[in-house]
Amino acid sequence: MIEAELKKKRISGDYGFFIFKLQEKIENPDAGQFVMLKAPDEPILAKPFSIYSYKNRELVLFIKRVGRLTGRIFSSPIGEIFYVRGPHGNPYISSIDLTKRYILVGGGSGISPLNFFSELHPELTYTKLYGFKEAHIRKLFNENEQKHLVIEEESGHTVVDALNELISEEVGIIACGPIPMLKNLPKNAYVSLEAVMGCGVGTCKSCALKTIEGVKLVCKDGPLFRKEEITWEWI
Amino acid sequence: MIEAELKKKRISGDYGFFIFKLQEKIENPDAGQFVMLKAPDEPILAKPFSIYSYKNRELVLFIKRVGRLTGRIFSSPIGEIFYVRGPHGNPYISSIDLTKRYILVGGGSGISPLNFFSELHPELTYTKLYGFKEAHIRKLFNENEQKHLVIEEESGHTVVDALNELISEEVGIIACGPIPMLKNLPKNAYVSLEAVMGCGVGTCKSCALKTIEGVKLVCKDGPLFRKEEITWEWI
Amino acid sequence: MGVDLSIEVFGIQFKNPIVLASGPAGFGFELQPYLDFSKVGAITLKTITVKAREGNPPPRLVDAYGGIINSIGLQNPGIKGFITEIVPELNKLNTIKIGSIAGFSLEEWQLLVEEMDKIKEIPLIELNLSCPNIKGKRRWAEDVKLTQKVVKTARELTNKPIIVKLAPDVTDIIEIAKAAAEAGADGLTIGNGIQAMRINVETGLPVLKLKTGGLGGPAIKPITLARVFKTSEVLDIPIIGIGGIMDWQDALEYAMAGASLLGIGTAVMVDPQSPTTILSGIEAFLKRKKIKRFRDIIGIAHRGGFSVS
Amino acid sequence: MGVDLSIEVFGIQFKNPIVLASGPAGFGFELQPYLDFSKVGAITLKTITVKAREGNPPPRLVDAYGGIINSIGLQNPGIKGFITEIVPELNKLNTIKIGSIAGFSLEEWQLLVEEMDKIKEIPLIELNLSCPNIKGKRRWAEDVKLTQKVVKTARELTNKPIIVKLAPDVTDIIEIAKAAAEAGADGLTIGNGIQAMRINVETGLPVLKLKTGGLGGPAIKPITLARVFKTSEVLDIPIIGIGGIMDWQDALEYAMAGASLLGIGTAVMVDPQSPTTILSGIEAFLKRKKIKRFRDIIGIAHRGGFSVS
Ligand SMILES: Cc1cc2nc3c(=O)[nH]c(=O)nc-3n(C[C@H](O)[C@H](O)[C@H](O)COP(=O)(O)OP(=O)(O)OC[C@H]3O[C@@H](n4cnc5c(N)ncnc54)[C@H](O)[C@@H]3O)c2cc1C
Ligand SMILES: Cc1cc2nc3c(=O)[nH]c(=O)nc-3n(C[C@H](O)[C@H](O)[C@H](O)COP(=O)(O)OP(=O)(O)OC[C@H]3O[C@@H](n4cnc5c(N)ncnc54)[C@H](O)[C@@H]3O)c2cc1C
Ligand SMILES: Cc1cc2nc3c(=O)[nH]c(=O)nc-3n(C[C@H](O)[C@H](O)[C@H](O)COP(=O)(O)O)c2cc1C
Ligand SMILES: Cc1cc2nc3c(=O)[nH]c(=O)nc-3n(C[C@H](O)[C@H](O)[C@H](O)COP(=O)(O)O)c2cc1C
Ligand code: FES
Ligand code: FES
Repeated sequence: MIEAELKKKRISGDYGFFIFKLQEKIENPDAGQFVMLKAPDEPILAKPFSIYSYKNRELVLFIKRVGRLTGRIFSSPIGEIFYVRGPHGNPYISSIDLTKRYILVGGGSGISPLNFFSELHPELTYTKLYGFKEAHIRKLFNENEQKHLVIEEESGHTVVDALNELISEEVGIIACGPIPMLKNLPKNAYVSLEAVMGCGVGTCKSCALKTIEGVKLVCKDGPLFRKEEITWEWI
Repeated sequence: MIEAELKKKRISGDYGFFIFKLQEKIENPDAGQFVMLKAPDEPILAKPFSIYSYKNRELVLFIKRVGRLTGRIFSSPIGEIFYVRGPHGNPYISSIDLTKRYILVGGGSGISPLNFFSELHPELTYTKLYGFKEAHIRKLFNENEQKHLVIEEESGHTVVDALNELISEEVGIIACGPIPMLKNLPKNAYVSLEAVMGCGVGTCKSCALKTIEGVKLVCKDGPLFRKEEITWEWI
Repeated sequence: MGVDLSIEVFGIQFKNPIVLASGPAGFGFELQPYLDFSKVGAITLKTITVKAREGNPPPRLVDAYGGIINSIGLQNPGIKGFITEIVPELNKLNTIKIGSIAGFSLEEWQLLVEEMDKIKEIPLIELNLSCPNIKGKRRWAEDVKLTQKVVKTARELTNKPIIVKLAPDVTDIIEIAKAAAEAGADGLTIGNGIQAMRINVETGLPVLKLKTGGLGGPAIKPITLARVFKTSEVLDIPIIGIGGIMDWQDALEYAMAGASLLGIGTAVMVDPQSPTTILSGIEAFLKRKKIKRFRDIIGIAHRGGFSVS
Repeated sequence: MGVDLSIEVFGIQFKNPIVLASGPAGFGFELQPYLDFSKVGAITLKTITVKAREGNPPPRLVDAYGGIINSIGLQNPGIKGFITEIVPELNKLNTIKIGSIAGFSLEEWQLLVEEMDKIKEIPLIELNLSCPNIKGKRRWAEDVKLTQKVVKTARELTNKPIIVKLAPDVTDIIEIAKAAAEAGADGLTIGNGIQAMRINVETGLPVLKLKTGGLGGPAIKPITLARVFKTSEVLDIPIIGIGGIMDWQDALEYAMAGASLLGIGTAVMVDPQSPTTILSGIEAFLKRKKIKRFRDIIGIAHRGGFSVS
C-alpha cells in the first residue's frame, strides 16, 4: 500500500476534511471511486472512503466519525502515516446515462464522491444538494458551497424534500448517503451504496448486495446501482 | 493511567532520549524506580522503563529500540499520546548500604536509573561508567557526560574492564545493564535487574527471579539485588 | 437518575458485576494504592494448589498482537501458606472474595475444597479446571467425565456456591458446561487463557520457557464471547464472562451475550484502574440508554436486543 | 548469494512457500493488477460446493481487535459453474492452483472429488472440513470419525494429493490430524477461522447477520501456531500453516513451528501485495542468517533452534 501522511485536518463535530499526501500517485481516479485506507495498527482492516478530491498526490477525504478507524483518523496528530490503495470501484460515468445532467444528492459523508463528480464533470452536473442535520457543518465549507447545503435544523427540510422541488423528466439523480435517505428517492435514481468491505476489489465477497439479477458486489459491480435493481430487504 | 505526550526526541542509532509531559504528576520518584509505559494501541502490554530524570511532570526516558513498543516510540510523531503509571519498584537507596559511595556501572539502556541516582544522590555517587559499543552514542550526551562514556569500539575496553581499574574496598558498585555484563561483576556488586513484566506491582508473577531465599519478584522486591543472592542459571 | 448496578447471583448480592479474574490481580493487596476495592464487585483470588509452587522458569510472559501469553504455572504459597499468610489479611479488601483452587488429582481436589469450605472470608469457590500452563497435564475441562468427577467431588464437600472455570478452546463447550451443571455447579466461568505460543525467529525457539502458554487480552474476546453466547443460549446457569474485557463496550458485549458477572484479567495487569474505568463506562451507557438496572441487559442479545425489550 | 525458496511437498515443486489461503483471494483474477502471481507459491481457490450458493445475508464481515470476523457462507458458483466459468480462465494465473471443496453429505463429497479429479488445471485438492460459517451445521473436522469418513471417501476417488483443512478450535487437534493422516491425507492445513462473534452494544444484537463467524488475522496467530507446533511434533506430514500471517516474522514462526507452506488469508484482503512483501522479508532474513534454503528452517523449533543446527 502507499504511505499517506496526514497533512491537514479541519473538523466540526463528527465531520471533517482530511488531507493526505501520498508517497506515490494513484492511477487517475474518477468520481465514485474510493480508496481503501488503513491505520498504522488498529484496526487492521483497510476501509473504503470515497475520493472528495485528488490532485498531485494530494488526497482529500471527507469523513464522518463513526467507529474505530474514523475515530483514529480524527484523533491522529498531523504527521501520522496511514496507508491507502486504489482507486477501486467503478467511476459513476461508467454506469450512468451520459446524455443527461444530474442532480447530485448527498447526505452526510455521502457528499464526498458527489463533490469529486462536480469537479471532474461540471457538464454532467445540474446542481448539488448536500444534506446535513446540524448547522455547525457550514463552517467546514467555503462561500461557494454554502448554497448547496440543506440543513435540517435550519429549514426543517431534508435533502429529499429539497430534491422533490427540483425533479423533472430531463434531469437524472445521483445520490449517496444513508439508507433511509436512499429509500426515499424516486425510482429512477442512481444510488451509490455503502457496504462493509474487506478487500475492495471483488475477491472476498464481503460486500454482497442482492439485486434482481442475483447477488452482486458493491466494490466490483458498484458502488453505483439503479435504485430499482436493489433488493432493499436484504440490506 | 496518566497521559504522557511525547514532546521531544533525540535519537542516535537504536538509542534515544524521549521527553514526555505528563498530564498529572507521579509521586516523587527516586532512582531505580520505573514507570510502566503503554502505547496508544499496540502493544497492549505496558512495559517498564527506568526513570532517567523527572521534574515538573516532565519525564525523561533513555530507551534502546529492541521490539514493538520501543520501535513504536522511536517512530511516533511528536504530539503522540502515551500512557504511564508509577513510580513502581523500590528506590535503590532502600536496598543499599548508605554509609558507602558507589561506582555506577551502566551498560546500554541500563545507564538510565544510574543517571537519576547521580542527580538525586550526588553524595552517594563515587563516579559513573557508561558502557556502549559504538561511538555515535557520544552525540546524545553533553560535554559533562562525555568522560563517563566507555566506548568499546574506541578503547577496546568494556565498562567492566574500566571498573576493574577503579575497584577498592571502600566503594560499592551499583550496576545496570545486560546479563553478561552483570555476571562479570565482582561478587559484592548490587545489580539492577530487568525481567519481562506484566503488572509492575507484584500481583501477576511474571517477573519471577530465583534467589537463595526462594523465588522473588523483580518488580516488588527489586529491581536491585545483591549479585550473590541470585540463581543466575534460572535467568 | 441513579442506575442500579447490583446483581444477585448464587444467592449472593454483588454491588456490581465487575470481578477481578483469578491471577493477574494476585491476592489483590498490591493493587490497593491504585484501585478502590469498594467499587469492585468481587475478586477471584489467585489459584491455590495443595503444595506451594514456585511456578515455571522465565520467561513466563510474552506479548502478542492484541494479547498476552502467560505461563506463570500457578505460582502460589500452597493451601497451608494461603491459610496462614493470606487469609488473615483478606478483610483488608472491601469486596467479595472468590477462592480459586486447582487439584492435580481427585484427592487434591477433595482436600482443597474441604479447606476452602472452612474459610469464612471466602463465600464462593471457583474450581479452576482449565489452567493452560501445567507442564504435561491435560486440562480437566477438556473432558466431560473428568469435569463431572471433580464437580461432584466438590459438591459433596461444601454448601458454598461452586463456580467451574472452563476452557474456551474445546470443541464443544456446551457439552462440558452441561456436565458441570448436572454435577452440581452453581455457576460457570467462561473462559481461561487459550493455549498459544510465539517463536523467536532470531533463535528459532519458542519464546516462553514452557513453550506454550495461555493467551488473554482483546485478541480472544470475540472467541470467548461466542462461547458465552452459545452456552447461555441453551443453559440456564449464571456465567462469569472472562476474556479480553478491556473497556466498557467489551464488558457490555459479554453481559448482552449472557454473562451475569464480568471478569477482568489482562486489563487489570495493564492498568490497575481499568475495573473502575470500565464500571463508570457501563454506568454512563445505562444512563444514556435510560436503563435502570444493569441486570436487565444480561442476555439481551438472545431476546431481540433493545428494539424488542 | 542466492537463497533457495523452493520446496517440494506432495511430490509437487512449489517455487516458494507462500500460498494464498482459500477465500479472501477468491479465484485470484481480481488480484492480478496488484499481485505478481509468478511470485506466489500457490493459490488455494475459493471453496466450491455442489450447488451454487449466494452466501449469507449481510453484514458478513466485522472487524475485531487484531482480526476480522467473517461469515461469507461459501458464496460460490457451484461445481458446475466453477467448471464452465472459472476453470477455463485459471491458466491466466501463473502459479499452482489448489482446488478447495466442501460437501454437506458424503455423497456431495464424492461428487466434488470426482469432478476435481478430472480438472487438469488443478493438481491438488483441499478438503475444507472446517468452514465455521454454515448455519446449523457442525464442522466435519470436529469429529474423528467424520473426518476419517470424508478423507477415506476422497482417497478412493483420486490419486491427486489430498490436503485436509482442519479447525484450530477443537479440544485435541492431534487426534483429528492423526485420523486424517491415517485415512490417507497427504497433507494438512492448520487452520481455519476460529468461531467468534461481536455484539453491537447500541442495538444489543450480534453484528453479523449469522450471529457468529470465523475470526482470522493476527489475533489468532499464536493460537493456530501452537496447534501447528503440537501437531508437527508428533506427526510426520506436510502442513500448510494458516492463521494471522501478516508479515515475514509471522510466516517464519509458522515455518519454524513445522509448516512447510505458509497460507495468507486476512493479509491478502487488507493488502493484496502482502504475499510478495512477506516473501521478500523471508528472503532477506535467510540471507542475513546465511541460510541457503528455506526448507532448512522448517520445524527448527523442534530441533533446538539455530543454536544447535
Ligand atoms: C464505497 C464506500 C465509500 C465510502 N465513503 C466514505 C466517505 O467518503 N466518508 C466517510 O466518512 N465514510 C465513507 N464510507 C463509510 C466508511 O467506510 C465507514 O464509515 C468506515 O468503514 C467506518 O470505519 P470505523 O472503523 O470508523 O467504524 P467501525 O468501528 O467499523 O464501526 C462501524 C459501525 O459500527 C458501529 N460500532 C462500532 N463499534 C461499536 C460498538 N462497540 N458497539 C456498537 N456499535 C459499534 C459504529 O457506530 C458504526 O456505525 C464509505 C463506504 C463505502 C462502502
Ligand atoms: C525495571 C526495568 C527497567 C527498564 N528500564 C529500561 C530503560 O530505561 N530503557 C530501556 O530502553 N529499556 C528498559 N527496560 C527494558 C524494556 O522494558 C524493554 O526493552 C521493553 O519492554 C521492550 O519492549 P518492546 O515491545 O520494544 O520489545 P518486544 O517486542 O517485547 O521484544 C522483546 C525482545 O524480543 C525480541 N523480539 C521481538 N519480536 C521478535 C520477533 N518477532 N522475533 C524474534 N525476536 C523478537 C526483541 O528483539 C527483544 O529482544 C527496563 C526493564 C525493566 C524490567
Ligand atoms: C498473569 C496471569 C496469571 C493467571 N493466573 C490464573 C490463575 O492462577 N488461575 C486462573 O483461573 N486463571 C489465571 N489466569 C487467567 C485469567 O484469569 C483469565 O481467565 C484469562 O487471562 C483471560 O482473561 P483476560 O483476557 O481478561 O486476561 C491468569 C492470567 C494471567 C494473564
Ligand atoms: C473473507 C474470507 C473468506 C473465507 N473463505 C474461505 C473459504 O471459502 N474456504 C476456506 O477453506 N477458508 C476460507 N476462509 C478462511 C481462510 O482461508 C483462513 O483459513 C482464515 O481466514 C485464517 O487465516 P488468516 O488469519 O490469514 O485470515 C475465509 C476467510 C475469510 C477472511
Ligand atoms: S469488499 Fe471484497 S468483494 Fe467487495
Ligand atoms: S511484573 Fe507482575 S509481579 Fe512483577
